[in-house]
Amino acid sequence: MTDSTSSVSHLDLDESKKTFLDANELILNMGPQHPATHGVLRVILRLDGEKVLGLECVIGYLHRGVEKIAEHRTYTMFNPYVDRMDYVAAVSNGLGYCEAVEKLLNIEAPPRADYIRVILTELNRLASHQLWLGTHALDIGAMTPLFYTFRDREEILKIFERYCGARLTTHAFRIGGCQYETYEGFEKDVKKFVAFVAPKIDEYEELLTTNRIWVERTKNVGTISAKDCIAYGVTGPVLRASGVKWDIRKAQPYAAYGKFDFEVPTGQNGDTYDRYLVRMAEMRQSLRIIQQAIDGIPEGPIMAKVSKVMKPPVGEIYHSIEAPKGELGYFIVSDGSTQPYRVRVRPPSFVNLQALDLMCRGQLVADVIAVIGTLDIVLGEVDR
Amino acid sequence: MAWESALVARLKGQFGSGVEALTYLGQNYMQVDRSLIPNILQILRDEEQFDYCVDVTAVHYPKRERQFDVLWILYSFAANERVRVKTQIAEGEHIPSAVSIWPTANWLEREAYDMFGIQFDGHPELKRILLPDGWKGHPLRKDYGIIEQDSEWVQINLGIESGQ
Amino acid sequence: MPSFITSYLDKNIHVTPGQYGSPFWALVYILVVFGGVSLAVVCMNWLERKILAHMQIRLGPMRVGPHGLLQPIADAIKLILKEDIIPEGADRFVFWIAPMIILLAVFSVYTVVPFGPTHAITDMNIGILFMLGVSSLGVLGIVMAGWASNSHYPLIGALRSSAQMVSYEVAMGLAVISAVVMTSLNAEGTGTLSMIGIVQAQYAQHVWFIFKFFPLGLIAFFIFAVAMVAETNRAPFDLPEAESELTAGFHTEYSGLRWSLFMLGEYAAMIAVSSIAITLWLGGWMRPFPNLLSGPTWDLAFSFFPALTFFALAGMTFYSTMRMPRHSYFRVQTIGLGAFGAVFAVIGLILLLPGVNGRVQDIYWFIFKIAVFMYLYIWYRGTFPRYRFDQLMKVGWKILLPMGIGVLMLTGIVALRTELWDFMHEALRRLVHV
Amino acid sequence: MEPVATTFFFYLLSGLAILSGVLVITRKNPVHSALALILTLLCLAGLYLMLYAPFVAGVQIILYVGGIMVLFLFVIMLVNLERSQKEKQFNQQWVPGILAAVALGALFVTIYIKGDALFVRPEMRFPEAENTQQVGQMLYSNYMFPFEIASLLLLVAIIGAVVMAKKRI
Repeated sequence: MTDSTSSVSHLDLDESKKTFLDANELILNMGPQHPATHGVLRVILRLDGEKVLGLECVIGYLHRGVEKIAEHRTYTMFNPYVDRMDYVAAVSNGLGYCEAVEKLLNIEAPPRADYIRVILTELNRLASHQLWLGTHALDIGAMTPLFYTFRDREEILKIFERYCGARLTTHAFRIGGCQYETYEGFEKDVKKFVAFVAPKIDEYEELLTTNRIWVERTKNVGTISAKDCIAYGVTGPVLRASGVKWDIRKAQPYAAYGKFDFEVPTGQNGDTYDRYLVRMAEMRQSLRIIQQAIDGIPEGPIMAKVSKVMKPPVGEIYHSIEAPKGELGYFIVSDGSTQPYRVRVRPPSFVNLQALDLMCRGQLVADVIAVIGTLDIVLGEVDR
Repeated sequence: MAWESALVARLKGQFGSGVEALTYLGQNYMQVDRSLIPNILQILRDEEQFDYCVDVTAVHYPKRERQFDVLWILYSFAANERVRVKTQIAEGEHIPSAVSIWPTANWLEREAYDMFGIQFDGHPELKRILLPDGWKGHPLRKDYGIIEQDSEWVQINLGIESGQ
Repeated sequence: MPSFITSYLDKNIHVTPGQYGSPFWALVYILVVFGGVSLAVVCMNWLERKILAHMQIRLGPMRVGPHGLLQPIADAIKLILKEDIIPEGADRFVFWIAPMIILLAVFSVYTVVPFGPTHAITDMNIGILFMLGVSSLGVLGIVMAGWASNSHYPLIGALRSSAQMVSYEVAMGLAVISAVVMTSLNAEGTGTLSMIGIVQAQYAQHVWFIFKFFPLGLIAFFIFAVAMVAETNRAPFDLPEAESELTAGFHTEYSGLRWSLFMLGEYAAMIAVSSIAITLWLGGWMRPFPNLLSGPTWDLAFSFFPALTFFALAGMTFYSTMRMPRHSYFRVQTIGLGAFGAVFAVIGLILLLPGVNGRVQDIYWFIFKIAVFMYLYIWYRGTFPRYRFDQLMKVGWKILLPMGIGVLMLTGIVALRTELWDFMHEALRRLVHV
Repeated sequence: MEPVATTFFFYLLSGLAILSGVLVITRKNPVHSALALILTLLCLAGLYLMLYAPFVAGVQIILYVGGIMVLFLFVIMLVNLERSQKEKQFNQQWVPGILAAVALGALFVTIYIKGDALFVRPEMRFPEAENTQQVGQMLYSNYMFPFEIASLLLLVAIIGAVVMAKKRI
């Protein structure tokens, strides 16, 4: 706590101005080791009693230089690295990267591969939202939902494990399609899972949606208007909860998303409660997409024709997908060699986290916790 | 390949030859002159409704005379359209900050400064974001080796010989 | 035997050792009560983890002993052996004494808790006042711990805690007073603050105060039940030690044995406030339905309850023993679990003995009611999210306090004019019938 | 019921009260002073109990120790302690201080010597059982008016505190 003054310059902290009885301002250092910062986020809060006057995020504790590594790996070799950014939604990361490189190579994955990609990505979105719900509820003090969501997330991880052998950092897709054909019983497993998890989502809602304390803790907390969301580049469920009906799956469909019928849930108030409702609704929409995809999955090859040594022509491409946290973009520059010249990842968590200060001003310390939870950040992605 | 649209025509009318509009693999981008930078961004946001700044980043070309490409990836909700604005600056050259246009540029510019050492004028607080304060060097430059580190910083702050 | 031992027993008078003035027996009672409370805390530790675990679809401790039964002992050993860290810059003396003060305050409360008409260490003329006063001393310990740690999280935790406890004490006190007012409706016409006197007043009036002047008693009990959760810093009012916000609140910097003293204090306080609620509203040591199901037959039937409880526990344990995996690796555990069941069965048999049976009735029902409260505490923890500080204050000052004042005033009016109450009930009944 | 070891407890409690009273004024750290003051108040509560005034003892604990002193500590903890420790502890008015001490000592000595003659020795009795009831009856009959005045005063104090504490009404 003592070293916090070094980086709080803009919080106009001036010790000499303090008088003997001036007990109003308190600098509180939260993290990087703190149970509610979801990893190694450090937040320096300037408090008036318990009211937040301002805060500053200190990030980078988990910085691994992913973008630098990309420049020294071939296109194929870099693929597993992207899983390590947003490790709770590794499949989405892989999808974004593979599609970006495919665009750069000007090839397209076969339809069956697209369907498998959609199923796995939506399952992953569900898993990510479940993890978010559990930890968010735990932050607000409701302990039980965590275990309920983890029980159900386990079923998703089991499907991943059977499909590609890994549970968390799946490396499920390859450039040009999928490495693996679905295993025997995949369809049955997924259908069983959809039937299994739909009532479980009602169960989570039963625990929280009408719980008075939950409503009081989340309503009008961390409110952000649609205008501010756009100005701060906030995307994903946070943007939608503010009332902007924008989802890249609908706006600029990728993979097979254009073929499915689903809705984009939105909120009105842009507060923590609306974000909670939007994510719950998104979980149901994901189930709808999975159901449609598993029903209509076509037969055919799962890999496009891709040469072993990939040398995309000189040029650059930006491709983004709707990750569970928001817009996940890849900007790739090719110089015609086997290695990307530059890979830039546009991380949704990083950009969303920037709005924390805005959302927390004037709120209480306890709300900071709620807001960090509701932003659904993953530090692996913030720091890369 | 050249990119032609009403938007490009309007911008060309305003800025003349400083704007070069291109398209590659169906994605549009503009190569603009460094001197146009704050104005063209302001106009893109105010008049063309590119109200969402997706990303601000840079690319390093050490062999070029003007070493850095600085990019703004923009999106317009109204038109459902993306556009990339690119400009070239030389080593040590400053560039106006876009924070007053899009607040989101704050951290993104800080990251570009952190990784490439690009100076953004008018940024409220241009300091390192991912790397610790006091670190020397900008790792995403091409002349910064992949196993390179600021061993002086590591020795002083972590008390170990090397981070590797 | 020396006379200071026998004199209290011989006379067979119905007073507590404290009132009788027998230091020896008072000391025995103190040891038994304090030892019993500590043991209850240990059991509570295991039960809370198990019950919470089963609510949350997990198993809880399973490794140490059969079904984790020895887990509290393992925890205790670990905590005792752990390094006791006093942080640099902490106020050593205050840091050292803070947990003691909490323990002192909490355990002092037990001197007047009536487990039965004579089963209390002592009975005081100001019993309930003493309990409230002494339990409010616990705040001091928390404030001292938070300040002495010389760190921001404990300080904020301590501030929250003291503000919270001071606020809820007000509502709590009002609810208590309304129960005390009810005691004045005896034939003698004088109220009492004595804990035993309050239970005896309920006996004399043939009603538990929770049902007295329905719904006034119930509301007062509800106010107390909410305030007591806040007083003991338990979920959903566990802000002072809110893990996700303040890591562990006022005891963030504590470790090892001293930390365990805080835990001991917290659980002992839970039992203490539950026993206040039981004494004031739930008829203390009296069995359920004393006047609805009266008569010697019912008395006899209810007298089997203590033994039956232990037989049920023994049955559950034996059932689990049979379900243990049949593998040589589990042999010791299976035998241990069986032995545990046997101990329960033996206790049940002892409780059936005629001499014992009559004497443990009061204690049994009192502890039974405490157990219900403890289960509620665990249930709250499994269900509720945590209140925010301003909301907590809002509940305390803007809901519970006005309710408490209203209930107190109404109780006072009704207590003075009981016929008013009858009239109102009659009017209400007619209204319903029309 | 007979009291146990009255003399011993009297001297124990008074000794502790005096000792902690001295600590209150000599400790440099205000938190320590406050804690010592709490100990003094607790000892006084014990003395009240020995005087068969359990109600006063209980109220002493609830109000002074549990309420007022906690708020005291609350405020002291928030104040910048390091600075207050550097300030001068005593105002060095030795002459008035010694005079006051001598006068007080003379008063005590006089009372000790002439005590029996000065006061009418009250009838000794153990009013323990009905003490609390008596306090209540007195408050609501003979001392009704002062009691209400006191409550009004407290109300004024509450409003004053709210007005002073609230920056923006």
